[in-house]
Amino acid sequence: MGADAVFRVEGLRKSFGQNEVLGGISLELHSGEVTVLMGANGAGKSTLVKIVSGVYSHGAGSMQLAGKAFDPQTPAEAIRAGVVTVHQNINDGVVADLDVATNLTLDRLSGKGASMLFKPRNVRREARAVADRMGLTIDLKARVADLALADRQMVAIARAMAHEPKVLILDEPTSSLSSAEADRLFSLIDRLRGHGVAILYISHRMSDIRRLADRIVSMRDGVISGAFDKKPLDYEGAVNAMLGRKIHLDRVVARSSARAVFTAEALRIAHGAKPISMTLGTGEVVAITGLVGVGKTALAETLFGVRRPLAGTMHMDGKPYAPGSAREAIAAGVFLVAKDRAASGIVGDFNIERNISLPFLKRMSGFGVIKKRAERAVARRQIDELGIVCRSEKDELSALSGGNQQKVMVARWMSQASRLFILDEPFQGVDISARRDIAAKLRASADGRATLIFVTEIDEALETADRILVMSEQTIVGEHRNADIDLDRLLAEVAGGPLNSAP
Amino acid sequence: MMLRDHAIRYGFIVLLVGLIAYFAVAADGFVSPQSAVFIFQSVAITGVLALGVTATLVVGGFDLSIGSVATSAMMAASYAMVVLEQNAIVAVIACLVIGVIVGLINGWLIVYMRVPDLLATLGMMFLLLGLQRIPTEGRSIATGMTMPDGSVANGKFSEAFLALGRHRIDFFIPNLIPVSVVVLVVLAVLIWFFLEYTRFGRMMYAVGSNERAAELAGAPVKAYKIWAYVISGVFASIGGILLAARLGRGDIASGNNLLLDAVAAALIGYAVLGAAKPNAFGTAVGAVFVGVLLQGLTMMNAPYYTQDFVKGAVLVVALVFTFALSGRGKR
Amino acid sequence: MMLRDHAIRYGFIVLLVGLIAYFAVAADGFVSPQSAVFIFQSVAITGVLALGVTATLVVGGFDLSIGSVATSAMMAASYAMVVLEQNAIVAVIACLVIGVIVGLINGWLIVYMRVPDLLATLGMMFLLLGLQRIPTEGRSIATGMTMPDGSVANGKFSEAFLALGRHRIDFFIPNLIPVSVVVLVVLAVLIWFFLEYTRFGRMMYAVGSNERAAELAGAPVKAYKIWAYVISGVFASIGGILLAARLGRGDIASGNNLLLDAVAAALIGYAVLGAAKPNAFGTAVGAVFVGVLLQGLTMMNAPYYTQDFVKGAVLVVALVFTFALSGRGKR
Amino acid sequence: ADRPAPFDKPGVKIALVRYLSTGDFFQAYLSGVEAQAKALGVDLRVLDSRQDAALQADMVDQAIALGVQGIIIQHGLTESMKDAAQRAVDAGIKVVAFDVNVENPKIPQIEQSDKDLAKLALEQAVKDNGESWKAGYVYVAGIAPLDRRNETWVDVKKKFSGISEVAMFGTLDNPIANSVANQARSVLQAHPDIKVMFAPYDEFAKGVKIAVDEAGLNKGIKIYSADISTSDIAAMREPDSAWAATAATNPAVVGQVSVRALAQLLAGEDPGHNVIVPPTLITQKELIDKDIKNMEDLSARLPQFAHADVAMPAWMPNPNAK
Ligand SMILES: Nc1ncnc2c1ncn2[C@@H]1O[C@H](COP(=O)(O)OP(=O)(O)OP(=O)(O)O)[C@@H](O)[C@H]1O
Ligand SMILES: Nc1ncnc2c1ncn2[C@@H]1O[C@H](COP(=O)(O)OP(=O)(O)OP(=O)(O)O)[C@@H](O)[C@H]1O
Ligand SMILES: [Mg+2]
Ligand SMILES: [Mg+2]
Repeated sequence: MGADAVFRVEGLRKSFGQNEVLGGISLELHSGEVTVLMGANGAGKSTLVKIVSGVYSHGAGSMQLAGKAFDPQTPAEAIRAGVVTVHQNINDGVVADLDVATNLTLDRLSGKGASMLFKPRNVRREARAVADRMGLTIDLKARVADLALADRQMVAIARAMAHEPKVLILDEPTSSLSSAEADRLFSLIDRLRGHGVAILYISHRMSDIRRLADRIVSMRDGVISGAFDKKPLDYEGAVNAMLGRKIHLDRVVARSSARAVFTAEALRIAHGAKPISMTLGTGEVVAITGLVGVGKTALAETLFGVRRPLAGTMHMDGKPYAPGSAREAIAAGVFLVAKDRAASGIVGDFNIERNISLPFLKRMSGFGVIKKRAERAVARRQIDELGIVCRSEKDELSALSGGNQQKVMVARWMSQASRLFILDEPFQGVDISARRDIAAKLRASADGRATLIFVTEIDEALETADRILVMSEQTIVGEHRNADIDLDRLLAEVAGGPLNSAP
Repeated sequence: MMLRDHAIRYGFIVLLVGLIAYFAVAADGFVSPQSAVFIFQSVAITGVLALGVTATLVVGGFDLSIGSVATSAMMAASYAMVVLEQNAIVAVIACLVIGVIVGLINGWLIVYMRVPDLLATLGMMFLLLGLQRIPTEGRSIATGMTMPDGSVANGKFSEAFLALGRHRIDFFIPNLIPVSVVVLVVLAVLIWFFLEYTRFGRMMYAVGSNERAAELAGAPVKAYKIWAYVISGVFASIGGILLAARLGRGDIASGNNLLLDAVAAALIGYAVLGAAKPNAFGTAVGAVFVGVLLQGLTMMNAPYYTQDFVKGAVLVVALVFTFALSGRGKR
Repeated sequence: MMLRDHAIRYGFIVLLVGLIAYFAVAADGFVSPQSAVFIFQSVAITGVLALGVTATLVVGGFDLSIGSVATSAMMAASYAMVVLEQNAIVAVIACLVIGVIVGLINGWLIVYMRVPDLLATLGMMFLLLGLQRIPTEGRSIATGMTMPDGSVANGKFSEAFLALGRHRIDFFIPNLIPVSVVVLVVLAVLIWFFLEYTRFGRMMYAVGSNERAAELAGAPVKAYKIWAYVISGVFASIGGILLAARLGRGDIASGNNLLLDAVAAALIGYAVLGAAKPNAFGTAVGAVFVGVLLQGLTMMNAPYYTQDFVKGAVLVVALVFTFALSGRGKR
Repeated sequence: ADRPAPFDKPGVKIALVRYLSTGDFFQAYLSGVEAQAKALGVDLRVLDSRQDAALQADMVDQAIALGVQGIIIQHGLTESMKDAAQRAVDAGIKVVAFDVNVENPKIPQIEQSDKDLAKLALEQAVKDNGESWKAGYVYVAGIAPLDRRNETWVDVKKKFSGISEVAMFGTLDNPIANSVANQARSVLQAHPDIKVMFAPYDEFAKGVKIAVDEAGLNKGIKIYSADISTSDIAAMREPDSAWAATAATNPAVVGQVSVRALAQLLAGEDPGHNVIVPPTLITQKELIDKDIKNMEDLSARLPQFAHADVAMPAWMPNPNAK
């Protein structure tokens, strides 16, 4: 552990308009060390990262890199100086219309000293080298737009890693990765740490933090609220410092449901996949877990009507249910909080209030005219309920932190009663306490509807659900009541084992 | 900070007021009810077109065909009355039908055939430009004209139709407000109300900002987009009706200038009240702004080319002002 | 699937070849080296403009000012030679400087002032339309013209300058290929190579697809965008030089259709080889396509308005074909 | 019929190379060309550059390549057409030019004398209104025929010091009449004392008339213009119309004369270097008195308008003859 700080931030401040987001941050990064930065949603982590990486300008304060003043005006300057960042928003990391090879070498193409000519073969060779280091097996000629979210994230990470940076900053890199992919990332981080890179790692996942952290710095409301580097690291202390209070853990008391709301019979969502049958009852929260790419989103979208099943039938309250569009699903009382909020959820030009009311305008208007007062009341109630950090319901979504944007998405669909409430990765980028809050809200309001959440993290399922279904290879392979679970069996099912061993 | 916000919100309006004040002093006769009415009248046609194109801008599209839809409607109205000897109602309906059909085709091309908007509407523009001239083989349509087959067309523009362009309504002063201005104002209020206060308008904005999100929120995105082009087509055809009623004949014209002026008005609208997005109120103000500018300059005997120049310069300055200050999209 | 892929990739080319074959049979004298050269020559100027606007389309922008940049360059070249009595080199440099300056201003407005591209370039268009007429108060520029102050301009278009528009190079057949066609071909190859095979070109595509990602990956996004507008401005001014050289005077009425025709060519380019994005090769093919169509129709004695109609119809059909089949942007 | 060679046999091929085509004047011109060509039994090719001067020059070369015997150049720019016309002459092709000076002694110039047009209209204006009035003038510089008509206006202003031009305006923005109407309204607002509007192009005049009507000034203002069409006649005949007179040549006649002059050249005759089609003054009174409602009536009741005895040798078929 070198005590020499490669990178130092002193008294950094930043305001958006009247709103001070960073109130004098001081922070050191040491080479060969992973510093984990923890903070609740909206604490200012990403803002700090954006200042360091040259995206935002800052107010008071200074930065130093290897003893020299460092004040990048553009991302290019920061990268050239050796400060490389993977930002929180995945879509800011890749160019969807270009192929994987170009994306992997994007920074080289724009860097100084690169060959003027663009030779597809050379680029592909370079890209191959970059991909191999990360163990990526994506087709280099594929268009990034055609890739799954996780693969896009891996492309962005691989490119950053290939830089041999002095300082590497990762802002919630695992929020859409599977555990296998995350493991690959971790071993790479280990390697870079071994090479003396200073790493700043931001995450809300305790498992990541436990695996990687050499130091933890906690942030709250734009100031540093604690630093922990004594081994063993005081994880609980760090969490308390970031939240400013202790969080109490309520064990989930698994309920069971008497009355079925939704049933699926012999549903097939992919060619060659085994059919899915399930029943969801009122008042229960069911989690479906499984690795990335096993078909969770496909199933969610099938239930929500944006995808057609290949075979099988569904029923809502005993009546046949075969939605042809999201519109029909919503009309039937089926709501979906979609994955990838930037692409599928948020209306960027709308403020919080309008984002929340979007699907329910019909109910909030008379003769087609929107009742603005009702709209505002609903938004205010939801902001309150979910503890969305914002100035008012008129804030634009782009001015919210990632986690708060996610809360707005959940708030939208919780603002009206549903029969079947589906949430696809609802905890993406949400901090621990907010996650607990959302889970608690889901459970508390679960009466009168069936709730179905799709999560890759098993922890999230355990914290939220009454019942856990395991998915593998586009079908459901296991079912557990969330009370004295056989975790080994569950993990084996997730890994795809039982499908082969048990008939 | 407050000051800047005010500058963004009201800068353009202040500019407009300043302009009016300047012309009031510099140009004789600029300030009078007649003059004000006339400014509205001079922008009635482009204004109506601009309001229509605003609807397509709202859903994130664009409609290059409005100019030729307007001239096609003008030709159709003239043809209906002069050659087919129909009455005003038939002529008006024919125009509106053309607007609807063109809008549906544009929408269909863009939504179902996935042709990019600029492309689809550019193709439509050329198509209509040719089509509107085929029935008369490139002749303007007027009573007594000789048709390609040598016969003489004896129909006439009906008085009722001409009244759309010429009749004036009493308003404090007798014979003050022309019907076309009433049409403009009514359509502006309608589309403004529609976009700002109804759920359909709101959804259209959502579609324009994030189509997929709107779809997953249950919006029939395709239908909204097609609607937007139908609105644009119908408004353009209403513009064509007003044009025909004002000119009293079917004039061979490309309509390119109508297109550009309408687009200018709609785009200036972005700057009004710091909206930085398409909006009906802004579009209406933008149209009036251009009208004031041209009226004032003409009254001061400025030749046409300086008018283009001033129009461009004011447009650029006003917009730099709005967009640079508002700082949308950056830090 | 294979068949469909081929249809998308080669459909447009097949259409072009089919068109040529049809005209070869239907129109006398369509197939000859002269006729081919003529087609290229007829699209040389719009083609050059279209290649320029392709660069702005690549970075996700648009340039409505190209037509007026071209006519401004034409007026500037004429003014330099006829009024200021300068030589060809000065005239050419003056044009290029105008192109660069306009491109820089457009880029600056869009990048630093954050004015939306359509708006900024529309403003610039009006501005230039006025500006280019101010020095001569709207008169066309020709040797012996009377200036506003009553003096007579006695300069002449230099022979060297006129040669740019009129000289023909021997190529198997003597006096076959006009310089303007050579300019078109050279510029097409240059910009094609630049966009496809240099890292700058690739980065421009990246900027156009996802500006933010490109910026975060360290690309000087602002510089690339400004570059694109400069390229567009310079190409437009080269178009203006060719126009001046062919006309031999600064004619205020010429160049009205340059913008729309150039945009049409660039947009048709989307459909070539199933690219579904702006690309230089497609733009060049698009320009030639329009040239073939108009030449063929002219040779078949089709009146001017049917040419617009056919141009629009073919454009729409070709694009429906490409976009509907390719299913880009659809899940 | 006894026509000289080459018209004794069918198969003569001529081309019309156009610069301008959109609008009634050009449509009527074309119909005149077609009618005379048909009467002569020649094969006519129409090449239309749609206001692209560079393309028009190329089209001359194209016509040469097509092997035509004669070419009519209709409008265009001197600078771009001069060389092309010379190339055609060099290729042994007979050429006439309408309304564009190609500076070539071998090429007869067909003209509708713009100066005379303006003169006729302005003389009538002086006759109606005396030698002293305030005028509004519609003009866009840089358009050749308008520039020529402008020269006459400048002369007239010099000659009659009582005529003062208080406003000059004009635009070619499409639709022209609509845009000019907007301008004219502003001008009338600023200068309500205008007595005469000189709008030497009928599109301008139509715009001015709309504005005058909208301002309710139609009894106090008189409009003088050039050119005529069926809709112009209707506008002039309206009750209390401000449009007092226009001077015009019949575009169809000009088209016929163009073909006839070319035919003369082909037959080895000399139509003369300047073939001028004389304009006719058409007043509102005349239209009403003679009950002229459209262009046919005009031709029928004003014979000098229907047919010009220009380039009319004995053997030449008259397309107007029934
Ligand atoms: N562009 C902006 N304009 C105004 N306010 C902003 C802007 N970006 C961020 N903020 C505000 O700054 C605060 C910090 O946001 P930041 O994105 O840094 O949070 P974070 O710690 O990264 O949270 P998360 O864990 O949810 O990603 C938030 O309150 C947010 O509303
Ligand atoms: N548009 C598409 N084209 C091709 N394959 C796709 C497409 N969408 C999904 N897939 C594939 O279908 C499978 C199921 O994808 P899905 O997104 O449903 O997985 P998931 O379990 O929800 O994963 P995640 O955890 O990333 O949400 C994956 O193998 C994915 O790669
Ligand atoms: Mg963040
Ligand atoms: Mg999923």
